[in-house]
Amino acid sequence: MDWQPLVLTFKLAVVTTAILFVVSIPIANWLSSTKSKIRPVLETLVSMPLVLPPTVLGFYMLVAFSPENAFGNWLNEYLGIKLIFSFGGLVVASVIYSLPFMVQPIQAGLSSLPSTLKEASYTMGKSKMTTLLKILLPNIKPSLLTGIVLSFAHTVGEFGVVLMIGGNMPGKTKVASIAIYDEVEALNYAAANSYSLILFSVTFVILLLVYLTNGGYFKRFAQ
Amino acid sequence: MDWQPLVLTFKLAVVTTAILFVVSIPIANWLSSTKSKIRPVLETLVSMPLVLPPTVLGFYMLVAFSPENAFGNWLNEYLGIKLIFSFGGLVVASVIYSLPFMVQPIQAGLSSLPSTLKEASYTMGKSKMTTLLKILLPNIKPSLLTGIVLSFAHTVGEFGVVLMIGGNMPGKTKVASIAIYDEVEALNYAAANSYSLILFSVTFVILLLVYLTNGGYFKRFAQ
Amino acid sequence: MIRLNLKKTLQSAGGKMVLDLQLTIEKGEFVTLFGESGAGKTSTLRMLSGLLRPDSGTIEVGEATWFSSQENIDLKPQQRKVGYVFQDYALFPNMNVRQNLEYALQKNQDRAIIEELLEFAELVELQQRKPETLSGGQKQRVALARALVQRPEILILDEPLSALDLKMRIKLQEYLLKVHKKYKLTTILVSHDIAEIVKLSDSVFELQNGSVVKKGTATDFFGLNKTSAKFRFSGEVLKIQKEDVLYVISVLIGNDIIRVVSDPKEAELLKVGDQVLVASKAFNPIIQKI
Amino acid sequence: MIRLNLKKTLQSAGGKMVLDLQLTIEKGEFVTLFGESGAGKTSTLRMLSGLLRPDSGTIEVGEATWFSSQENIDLKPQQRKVGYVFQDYALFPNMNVRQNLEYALQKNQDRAIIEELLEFAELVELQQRKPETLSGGQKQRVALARALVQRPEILILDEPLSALDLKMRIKLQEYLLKVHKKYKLTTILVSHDIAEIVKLSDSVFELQNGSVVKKGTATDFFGLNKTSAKFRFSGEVLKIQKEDVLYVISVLIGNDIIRVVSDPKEAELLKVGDQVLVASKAFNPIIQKI
Amino acid sequence: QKNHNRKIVIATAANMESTMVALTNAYTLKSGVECEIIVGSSGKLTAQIMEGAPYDIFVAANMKYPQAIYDGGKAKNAPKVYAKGKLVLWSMMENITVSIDALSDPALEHIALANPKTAPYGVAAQEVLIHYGLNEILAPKLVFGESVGQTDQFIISKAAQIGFTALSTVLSPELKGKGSWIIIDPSLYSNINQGVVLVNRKEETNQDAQGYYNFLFSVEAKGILKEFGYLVDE
Ligand SMILES: Nc1ncnc2c1ncn2[C@@H]1O[C@H](COP(=O)(O)OP(=O)(O)OP(=O)(O)O)[C@@H](O)[C@H]1O
Ligand SMILES: Nc1ncnc2c1ncn2[C@@H]1O[C@H](COP(=O)(O)OP(=O)(O)OP(=O)(O)O)[C@@H](O)[C@H]1O
Ligand SMILES: [Mg+2]
Ligand SMILES: [Mg+2]
Repeated sequence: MDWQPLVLTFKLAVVTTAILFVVSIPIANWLSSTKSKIRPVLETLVSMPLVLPPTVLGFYMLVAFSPENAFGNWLNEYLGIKLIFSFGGLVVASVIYSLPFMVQPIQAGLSSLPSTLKEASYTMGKSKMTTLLKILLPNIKPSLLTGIVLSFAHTVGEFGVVLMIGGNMPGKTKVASIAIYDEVEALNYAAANSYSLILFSVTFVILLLVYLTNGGYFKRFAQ
Repeated sequence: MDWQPLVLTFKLAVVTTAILFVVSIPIANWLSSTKSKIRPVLETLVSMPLVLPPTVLGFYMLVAFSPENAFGNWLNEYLGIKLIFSFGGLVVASVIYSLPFMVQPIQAGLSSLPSTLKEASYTMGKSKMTTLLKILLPNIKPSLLTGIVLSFAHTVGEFGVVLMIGGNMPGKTKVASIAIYDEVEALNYAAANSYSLILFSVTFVILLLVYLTNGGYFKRFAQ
Repeated sequence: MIRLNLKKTLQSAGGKMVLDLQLTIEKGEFVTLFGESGAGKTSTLRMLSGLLRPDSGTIEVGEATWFSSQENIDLKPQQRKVGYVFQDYALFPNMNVRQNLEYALQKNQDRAIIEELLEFAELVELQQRKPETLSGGQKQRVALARALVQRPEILILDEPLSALDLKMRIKLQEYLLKVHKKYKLTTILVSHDIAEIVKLSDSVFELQNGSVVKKGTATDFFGLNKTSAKFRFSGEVLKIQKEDVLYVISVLIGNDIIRVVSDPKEAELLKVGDQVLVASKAFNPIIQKI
Repeated sequence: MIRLNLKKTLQSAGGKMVLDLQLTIEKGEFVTLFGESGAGKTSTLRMLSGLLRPDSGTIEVGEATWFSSQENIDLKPQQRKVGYVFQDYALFPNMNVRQNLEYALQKNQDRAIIEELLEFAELVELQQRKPETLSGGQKQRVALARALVQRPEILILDEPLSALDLKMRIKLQEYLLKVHKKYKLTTILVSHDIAEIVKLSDSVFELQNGSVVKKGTATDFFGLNKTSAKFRFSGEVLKIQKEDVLYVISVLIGNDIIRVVSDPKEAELLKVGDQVLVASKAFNPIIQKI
Repeated sequence: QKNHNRKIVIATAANMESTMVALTNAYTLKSGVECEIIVGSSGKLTAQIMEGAPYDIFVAANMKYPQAIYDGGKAKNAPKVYAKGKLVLWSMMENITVSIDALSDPALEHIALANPKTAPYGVAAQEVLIHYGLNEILAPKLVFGESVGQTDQFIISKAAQIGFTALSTVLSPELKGKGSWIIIDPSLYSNINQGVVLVNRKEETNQDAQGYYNFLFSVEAKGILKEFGYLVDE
């Protein structure tokens, strides 16, 4: 059993979820509070990464990020960022692909808060930022949790985009989902089963801990 | 251009989303109101279909539903249901795979409603069912929308599970995502691009209409 | 006849508070729960209507047992025929005013009640509005009207009138009395307003720290039947003015302000905001309708 | 000095309502907005605090312009230094009572105010509790205390005391007066309670249908300075009893009940619940602190 | 027409698709039997056949998968080689002269090949690298496609500057004349044998499947296979 893909998977899932969390909050906040007419268009766009088959999306990304291309070249030359066949690329691709899983629940959560909470905070001289961080977000915990769980689980299981942009390089971009896929493809069902089982169990435990923490089980225990 | 896969895709997405909607509401409702200790376990389980690579999940489903197997055989013999290499199988697989996208947002939405709404309805002699349908669900529209959009888009783009369990049979189980994948694999990029563009555009328009309707744009227009 | 015998441990101000309650309410009575904030009034009402499970005890209404920890009986709120006006209104945001009322209709109930209630609560013009666009007082009227739709056997009012202006308040008090008399429904009110209580209720229970500490008919409770030799009013000092050697003290009694002449010694003891008693030995009042 | 000159079209009971308002409030004054439900009181306060954008007009506070549709000025709520007690409390559900107060602290502000306010509002024992576990009255006390934390220049109170019991109400009124005097903050109150208004406010504005229809100092407004030859009280008839040839009518005045003897002719005109005037020609009251 | 209902279902590997279209067209013309092509990765098709997929014949891109089907009792016959693949080294970059030596150019960032675990072309490519002693040295630059098709995508997008793929790819109508390629000496890698089996279906046997099976070994089919870049026994 090769442990590297599993380690890589959880590293990818954690990094992706963290970045998504940070990126999605301002987007969701803007979407939930704007009265702009282009809002429905942007709301729709956020969901669009889901619509293409992952491998195909990955292929388009591969073309876009390839250093042979204006954009990829610019990234490479001026920012020194290489997005293909690298862990960084996996992260970027996963972030783009899982964006709707984080943005949408957060947006729905924010929309359902009573507006007086926000207003009360403003009249206390608190900035929009402070209000968001200290008042709004802490009061939509179920939605944040949904976003985190969906993004995390989805990144763990994703392999189409990741395979395309990552190139299945052992220790670098070969995540567990690819490894399992390979084993199934190679008809090594026993190996696939053990990988699956481990991936499944570890993720199960992680998510269970998240839910237990959220449900206050540990706090109750500590008292 | 072969239109059949596109038609099949939207048929699958609509049927899957509709079934998911009906199935997820009681699950989400139970999860959001129960005080049972196994709640976090079930919450976690709901997200688990995401964790395995779609093809692998598809493989396990294939094995489970196969008439070569006890369960698949029972389905086939006693209920006359064939779940592999059939449209029905695609629907079942898509429903299982996209379950978290529907359940989680609805659950988060229900959790954030003030409990007096429910209580007020109960004291009016209304059953839990009536209360759910007439009071709770209409007041979590943003969350329902999130669930619908995520499930729909995800089903449109999904191909791993579908390919495995459906077997890519033209007019029956060959959906657009598979067709695009095939074209890319066969290096027919032009064909893949046109498929993608159509899939993308149609889905964009559908989702945009959903958002516009939700935002009340049409109502405002009608007045 | 409603008989409550309830025990429930609540998280209260000073740690745990045990609500331990014996209450008997006659059928058709109009009863008020009175008491400090946090005394357990709302919790009592929630237990009666099945929204909060008591730790132990019984709830009997007429011949029926609604709750009994010993016999393992616990009727659902739906089975309890209780109309409840919540402190936070609990209007359904997805329905307009009329729909909020219509939702409360029972099967085969005559829809005429809707029009009647819309009229009474002056909601006819507001009937198409969604709750979020209503002012605080308007919301409360909707909540009240909605609770009356199902003509419940028991009507529970958790401070229903507190946010209303005087005119509307008096109008709704009248209506409550009328409804109460017409349908003979047992009504349980939470209120802090003594005038309101005396006007509306037959008997009053005072709760303190989860227990009934005082009860009586409304007239007894506030001393209505005590015939007193002198007339006395309690009021608040609004203003103390020095005029020559005397002081003129303005006292608010109810909605009226009277001025009392007082000597400096007396006046020194007083400050604005004090609760005072104004009494008189000779008072020959004339009564006149306004 | 606060000068409001505002126009705003609102969705009101009878279709559209135009709020058209001219108001001048002196610095440090305690002002009450008075008026029927839906008159536009809350909307006015929301515009003053920057939460609702007027269609046109100006808001000037001291030397500063907070809003001017002509000059395109529109200060954010954060820049307006207004303490606001909301009708629905707007407590932060994620924070306990103490944290709700602490959140309102300004940069470098002395934290002593927290203890002081917790004491005053009798929240010390409740400080670790989350809002959802508080009773209605407790929530309102927290909201009030929280609005005072930042020692705002302008304090806005949208019916802050309506859900409190009498004891707590009087205590908080005292505190409001004290705070108002100590920090000289301009306070704007919405209230339906005349005793409260007269006790607390310097001047009163009555709103009707979005316009100021009457204004004056609190004493003028409710006729406090009118010296009347007779004493009169208005009250409500609670009970009419026949005794021999006479009738004894119980009238509730403020919190007191007095009994007036009346002849059958007079009594016939009255029914329970009527508003009546009780007057007397000779009344030599003694005043006494309770 | 009388042959209206005659139809067979052919499962084939993704990279065989364009070749298979040409083959079936020829067969349909000849026999009037309609052919439906199901493409997929070999592993997936194998799993599906094992679970009773309604395919009549499995034209694989290697021997392992048809063998597994035969071992699993789902094939009527032992797999038979109908063609052999040829490995090429291919690049879309203009500034690269394609050769084995070019692989050691430090300017090259990535070299694409199919995953040896799942694709015989990957095994072949690896054997070639080992033969030249490059496998270890170049290891950090190697990127693996899940299939030949995906390996092609790495090369076409120029994400990988050079890579090993099938001759059939560079000869395909879509890519003819694009980039530059060299054929790798077939003696440097073990045969890329492509096998075919008739699927043992529960339902009544489709006589036409046998017909197509036989057709695959006909002169006409061999001609088509050759044209598409496969080696055939003559
Ligand atoms: N959900 C709850 N969980 C725990 N404690 C609660 C809960 N709801 C109320 N309490 C506590 O129970 C006690 C009684 O509350 P209750 O709401 O019955 O008071 P009340 O008499 O209605 O007061 P008010 O006049 O302020 O509404 C209070 O100390 C309150 O904090
Ligand atoms: N968000 C809103 N959109 C449209 N109309 C509104 C909105 N909020 C309030 N209104 C309307 O504006 C009018 C004035 O409401 P406002 O809340 O200012 O009244 P109020 O004087 O505070 O009444 P109350 O004493 O009942 O709180 C009402 O008719 C109300 O229905
Ligand atoms: Mg209460
Ligand atoms: Mg208001």
